[in-house]
Amino acid sequence: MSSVPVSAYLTLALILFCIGLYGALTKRNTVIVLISIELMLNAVNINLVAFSKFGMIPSITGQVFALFAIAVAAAEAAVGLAILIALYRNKKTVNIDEMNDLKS
Amino acid sequence: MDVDTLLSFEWGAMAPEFIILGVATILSIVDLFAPKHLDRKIFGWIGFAGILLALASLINLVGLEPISILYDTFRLDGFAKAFKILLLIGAALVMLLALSYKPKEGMEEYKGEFYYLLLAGLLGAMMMASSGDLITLFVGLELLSLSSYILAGIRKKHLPSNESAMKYVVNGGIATAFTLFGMSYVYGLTGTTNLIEMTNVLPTLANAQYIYILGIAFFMIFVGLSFKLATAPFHMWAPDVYQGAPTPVTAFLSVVSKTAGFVILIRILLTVFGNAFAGNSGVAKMTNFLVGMQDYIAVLAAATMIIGNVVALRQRNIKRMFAYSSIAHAGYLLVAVTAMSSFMYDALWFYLGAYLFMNVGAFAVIQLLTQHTDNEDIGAFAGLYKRAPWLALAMGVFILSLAGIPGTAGFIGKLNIFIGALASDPAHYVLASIMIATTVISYFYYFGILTQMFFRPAAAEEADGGKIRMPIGLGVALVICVVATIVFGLFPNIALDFFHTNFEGFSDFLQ
Amino acid sequence: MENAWIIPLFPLISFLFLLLFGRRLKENSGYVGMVLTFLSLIYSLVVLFDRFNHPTYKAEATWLAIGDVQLTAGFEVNQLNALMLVIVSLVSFLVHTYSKGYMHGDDRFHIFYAYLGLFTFAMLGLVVSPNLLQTYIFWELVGVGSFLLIGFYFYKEEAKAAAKKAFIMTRIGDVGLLIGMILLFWQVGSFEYDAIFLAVEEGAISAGIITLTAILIFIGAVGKSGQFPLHTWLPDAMEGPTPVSALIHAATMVAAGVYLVAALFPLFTASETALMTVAVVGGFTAIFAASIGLVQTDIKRVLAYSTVSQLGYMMLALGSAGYVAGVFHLMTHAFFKALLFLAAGSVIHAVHTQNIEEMGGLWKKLRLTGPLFLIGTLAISGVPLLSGFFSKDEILIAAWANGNPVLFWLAVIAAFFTAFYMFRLFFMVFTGQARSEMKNVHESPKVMTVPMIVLGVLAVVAGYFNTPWFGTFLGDWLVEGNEALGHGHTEGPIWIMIVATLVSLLGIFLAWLMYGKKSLERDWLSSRMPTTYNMLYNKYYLDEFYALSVVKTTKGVSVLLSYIEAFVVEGIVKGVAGIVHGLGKTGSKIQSGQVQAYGTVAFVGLAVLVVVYVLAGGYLK
Amino acid sequence: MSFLSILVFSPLLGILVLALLPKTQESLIKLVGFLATLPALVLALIAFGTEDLTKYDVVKEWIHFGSDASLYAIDYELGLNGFSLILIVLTAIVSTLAAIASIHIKKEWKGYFMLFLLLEIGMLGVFAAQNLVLFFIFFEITMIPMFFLIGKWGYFEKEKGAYSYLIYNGLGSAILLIVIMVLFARTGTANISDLAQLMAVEDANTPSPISESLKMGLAIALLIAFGVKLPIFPLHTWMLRVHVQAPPSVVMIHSGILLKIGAFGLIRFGFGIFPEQFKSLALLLAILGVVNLLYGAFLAFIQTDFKMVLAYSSISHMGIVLIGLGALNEAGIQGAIFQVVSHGLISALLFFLVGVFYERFQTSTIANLGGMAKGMPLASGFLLAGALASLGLPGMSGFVSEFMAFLGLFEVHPVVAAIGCIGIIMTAVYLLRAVLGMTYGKAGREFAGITDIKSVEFVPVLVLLALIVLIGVYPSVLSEPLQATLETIMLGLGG
Repeated sequence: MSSVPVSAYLTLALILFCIGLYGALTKRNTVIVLISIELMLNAVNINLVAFSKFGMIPSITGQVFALFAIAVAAAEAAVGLAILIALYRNKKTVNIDEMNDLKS
Repeated sequence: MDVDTLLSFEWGAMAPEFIILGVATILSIVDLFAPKHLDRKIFGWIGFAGILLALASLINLVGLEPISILYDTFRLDGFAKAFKILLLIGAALVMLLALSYKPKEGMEEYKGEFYYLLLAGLLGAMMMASSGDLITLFVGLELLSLSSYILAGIRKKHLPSNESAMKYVVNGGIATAFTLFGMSYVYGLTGTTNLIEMTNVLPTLANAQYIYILGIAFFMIFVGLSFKLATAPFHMWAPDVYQGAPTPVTAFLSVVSKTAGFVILIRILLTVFGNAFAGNSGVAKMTNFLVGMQDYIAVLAAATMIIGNVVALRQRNIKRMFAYSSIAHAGYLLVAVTAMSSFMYDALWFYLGAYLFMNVGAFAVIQLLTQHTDNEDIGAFAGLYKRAPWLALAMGVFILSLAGIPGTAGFIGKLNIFIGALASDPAHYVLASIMIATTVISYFYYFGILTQMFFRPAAAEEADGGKIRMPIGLGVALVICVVATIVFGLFPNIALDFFHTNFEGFSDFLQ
Repeated sequence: MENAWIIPLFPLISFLFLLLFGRRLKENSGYVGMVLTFLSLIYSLVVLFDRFNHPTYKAEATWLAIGDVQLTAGFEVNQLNALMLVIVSLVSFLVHTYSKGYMHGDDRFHIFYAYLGLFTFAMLGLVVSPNLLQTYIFWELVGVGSFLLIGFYFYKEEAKAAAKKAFIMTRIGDVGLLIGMILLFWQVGSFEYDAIFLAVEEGAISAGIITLTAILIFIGAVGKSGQFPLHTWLPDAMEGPTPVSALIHAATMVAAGVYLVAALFPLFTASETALMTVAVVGGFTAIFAASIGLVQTDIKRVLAYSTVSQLGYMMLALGSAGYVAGVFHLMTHAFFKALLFLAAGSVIHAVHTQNIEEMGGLWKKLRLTGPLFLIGTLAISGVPLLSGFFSKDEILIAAWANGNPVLFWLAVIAAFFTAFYMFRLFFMVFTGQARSEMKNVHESPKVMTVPMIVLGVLAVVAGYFNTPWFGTFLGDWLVEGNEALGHGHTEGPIWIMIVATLVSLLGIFLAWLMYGKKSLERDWLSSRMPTTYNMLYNKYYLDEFYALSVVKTTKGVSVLLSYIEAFVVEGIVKGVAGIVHGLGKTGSKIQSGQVQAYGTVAFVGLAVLVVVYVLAGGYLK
Repeated sequence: MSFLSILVFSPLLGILVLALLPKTQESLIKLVGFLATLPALVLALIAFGTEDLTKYDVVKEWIHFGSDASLYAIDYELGLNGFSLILIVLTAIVSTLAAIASIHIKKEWKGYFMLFLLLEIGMLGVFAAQNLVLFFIFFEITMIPMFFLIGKWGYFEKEKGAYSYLIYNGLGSAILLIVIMVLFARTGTANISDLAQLMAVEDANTPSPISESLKMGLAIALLIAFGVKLPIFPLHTWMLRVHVQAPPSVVMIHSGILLKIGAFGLIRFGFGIFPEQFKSLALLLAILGVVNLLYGAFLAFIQTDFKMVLAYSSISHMGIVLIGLGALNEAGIQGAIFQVVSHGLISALLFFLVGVFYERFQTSTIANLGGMAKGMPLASGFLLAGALASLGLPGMSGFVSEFMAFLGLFEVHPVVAAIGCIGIIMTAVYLLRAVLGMTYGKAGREFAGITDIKSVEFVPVLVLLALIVLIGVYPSVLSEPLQATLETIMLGLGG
């Protein structure tokens, strides 16, 4: 198990993060954007867990941190969706690129 | 952990947080069960009282030695106290604004949430101020963020409000992800999330690669946090959100949230990165990691100041304009951060304080003028001097202070930053010059408002509907802000001495 | 002599007093002015006689301290000053009196007298100044007095133009004087005349500097004394009331230039070149102005050009080291030229025109003015036994003695011209048949004629103070105790006197043929050489030339600069502002409202930072 | 409350009283506004009469940054020397007269006079301040009221004028602020005399001493900063707009006093703190001076609006200040100082008269005012007198300063000076053109119902004329109190 070097996990996390970022910045549908953000946060969690197991100085706090991160991410998703619904009520769309009334 | 260890902690150190938490909880529960027809305004007053109470208890704590409880996750050192005072005052003033905020539609039924979400956000900010651990920092940050997301969108029927909230959430999420990702690397390098422990581990980082990773982590965290500060490159959400959000929320974002951002920034910079070395060989081994980063921060600061002030020139919407202005001010503050001179702390603290008063004051006036008619065009100020001389004078004071004219707190704050930037070695002549130059540019739009208020005749509908009646809460806030702006402008040492005597320049920052 | 300083004060008082209360006094202001100038006349005479048997007196006090240098102000009474005092105060007094009649009925009567007071004050102050600085100060004040009086009829466009012209032309000269005296100051360390002369004697100043400063100062004199090429203002100055012309533009102020050169004579004698310049300019001006005077038809302009040419004479004299000659002629000229102007004034007063073509046959009508005018004419033409004869003679001798035949013959020709055009004037005005419309012409009142009589007497006798026959008393006295000024009287060959006499008589005869007896056609010469005639008539087109060259260039430069102002200076500013606003525009363009764009920007920012960091850190190496 | 503080802040009393008065009481407000300027005048004159000025010095703890109370302290310190005292007296006099001139103000007298008095406080403070930061604070305090006075009570393009005033001066003071801050931050003190000593000492043991090159940079920055105020070509365009757009009473103050702050700063700080550097800049100063002199003169020559003529003539006359400074000798510097005072009086006089004419004819265009001497002989006479004073007629203050400035420059750079002398001629040319154009010649209009200068309007004219002549005839009245200051300056310049 420990044969898998930490760098592998990190790379995975990085890739995941980038995918998330890409999604967040390109998808038109706001729901997908929110999901992409979740992806980014989860990439972080992989990092944390990986570090807490295979890091130079392994410690449990990493996993604790991960737990907090998950919780917060959930909350954030919830809030995000709630707001999206409110917006949908008024604007009848979930396309993020149509939310451009506010600009100079 | 068992009960007596739990009891062994000096919970008194958390008194202010507990008060806020308590009030918030109570309000939320009462809001649930209280009859619909009950005017939720009373909640606001309760919340206000709670904040004052928290402030009192905090003042009461000021004298104490630094306390650290919950296994160093919660610290009450000079730094925490000093900035919590600002946060509380800011929140109190914002609460006063919120109390007298009456937009045309889409607000009334959520008044209750409004108030305790405000408190929740404040709580998060306070946690950030005195957390000694990345986790608590992060949690505090998120608490603040989440509640401000909702606050921004609290006018459910008001499309701009929704949109601004949405934008805020999306950007905020990305920012959070950046920050967190950076933090995860830091954790990976140090194997701990506790800031104090990190300070012991980081200096031992030998491997150059690790230091590079640390650098990358630094940038991710910095960019992530620059979302909260509304500084380049993560500033662009600010104008839209500020414009769409209800005015009190805008004030909250530009004052409390920004302050919190700087608090966490300083915490992390000085505890985590301030103790690493720029390299593992030769000179780099001697030089502090942050010294290596100064140039990058300087560039960001310069960019922020220029963007903020230059783009503000073209704004007609008053709230947008103030969004850019607050971006610019964040830039000024970054100058102090860049310099990292012995003046950094008091410069930051004083300037944030001054900015708090003048900006909340300005937003108070804006709210008063714009809430009836949702007309937020700068023209709304036309002929204000004729319609309400005192209001115009008050706004004049705030504007002058924001522009950094002598006799106001804003000037002293800028002075303090300059001294820091120029006294440090190497002195940042260029940065200081950019700061002053952009200040002059800012005259254009600041004095544009003055021109509207004092030179231009009032537009027809304002002219006849001229009488502006001043709600009590707002009036109080205005008076406080005006007085503070002028007093701290003429006798800044009232504040500065208080700072130096009570917080010893944060000498206790690291133990 | 110790309190000679009050002499200038009387007119000053008159000036201030009339300025404040003149309105109430109306025409009585005349008496104020007369009385006060009379006082200074009396006192000047006292001083003069005092000076005969006392040495030069000088008193000074600190005026302004610059570091350890003390600039002083005070007064000095030497021969020249004493003499000038008398001349000035005398003529001034007479003019004051004369004007009582001449200006009668003018509603700004008191202003006129106030200005006269100011001028007299300045002129008297000028002649008692012991140092260059003070001289310069009064020099300018004199200019202002003249400026105000020329522009007295301010509502006349010509008067306005003339006043402006006078002021600016003289100022050009004054700047020369200013530079000259400042340069001298840094050489000598003082403005005091004696200090300067001392330094010159000791050879403390390099020859080059002496020449330079001397010439610069002379430029000042050129401006004031209407020497070529700065003379054009003087004829125009005739727009002023005639008494003013008599006082300022004949007797006193225009002589100030001559006075200045005389006062600084030791400086000039120290430099051959400087003296030569003076002589040449003087000589040329003499002939130049005389030639113009030949064809002018405005009585006052003729006199004006004759003044210019006479001043040229004086300069020539001084330039030829004829100190006495110059000063002497200055005195005599003061008298007869003042006389001529007052007489002319009396004529104009009677016939209300200045054009001599419209006059004629006034001899019988103006029983008093006619003879007086004749005396003046004879005097200026250098007819023997009148003052002009002696002084002009002195000048010719000096010019000859100085060994410069060209200048000498120029002077002689000028003398011929003078005689001719003066008598041309006389015959056209007084002889011939009277114009029809001049029936009710009658002599001027006593208050005007009496001064003329006085001057007439002086114009005759003034010459006898310094003659080869009855002793050169004046000359000896002037130069006594200061050999730098040359001798009181230089013996010249007798033929010069004869030539001079013949020439002037010839001129008179010719004038008589053409205008008196009319046996010779008026245009017998002018018709033969029309171009020359036109050239003379238009004063060599000098005014037009200036208008084309100097004025045009000035305007051109100004316009050019205004373009620079508009396009370069303002342009840069606009450019900067444009850049700033442009930045703002792009900034707000990027602010597209697309939330994802914002995130992208942030990400790009991050990426750039990291890349730069990595590269800068040489991590990839 | 010490003497100087009272002197500086005495107008505050007026502001408070005005704040209580009702808006509508026009005449009363005007009276109060006028009276409020008197205390400062009286006190200034008292100070002028005293021998030992050091007794007026005030030092009070005020602000200090950082934890160390001794370092980075900005004290509230006022003081006087011969030069600043003269300017304070000038300020007091001109302010009082401008207050009288304000009778021509048409609207909102209350706000006007409050700002006016605030402006006076700023000006008095600028000259009395003993440390740079304090100086800067007062300097900015003058800026804000001016912005409003121009922008609210000015003429057609008032807001444009107000803005260009604001931005140019903002830039100027920004540069000034950088200089001040560098000095303050590197040396830890802002006190002028301390700084002068620190700069003089070779190895000043300051927190972080200032390198020679930096000193030079600061000196140049200072030149630019005050060059905007003076103004020096090509930084002058703002000042034209102000002269044209602002109400005459304000321009009296502006061109009478505010422009002089530039000269004051150059002499006090430039020569005071960076003598060596300014020594090497001397020739540049002289040349700039000549450029100003000629540039202003030539442009004034083709202006059609009398205000513009005066504006350019101000530029031209400020050139003489620079010429004097460029000379670097007693004569020159004294000349410069004299010019500062003399131009203050003369331009105040001329702009007051402009106000008088504008009041009656609603125009200041030369062509429209032709032949005015017929209708308003007295006013025209005064105008002529003012013009003569301005073109440096001996016996009036203009001559003394001009003369000394050139006297000074001729010692060191005779050629430059000689070129400058063209300016003397041009001055006469454009002033006579303008003034004669307005007063002499055929009357272009009817003067029915036009009253000549009258009653209270006489006061400023006569006072100013009297002062102009006094200085012209007896210059020692200024040079006596100046000697001490001059000596210190010359000492700094090394002889």
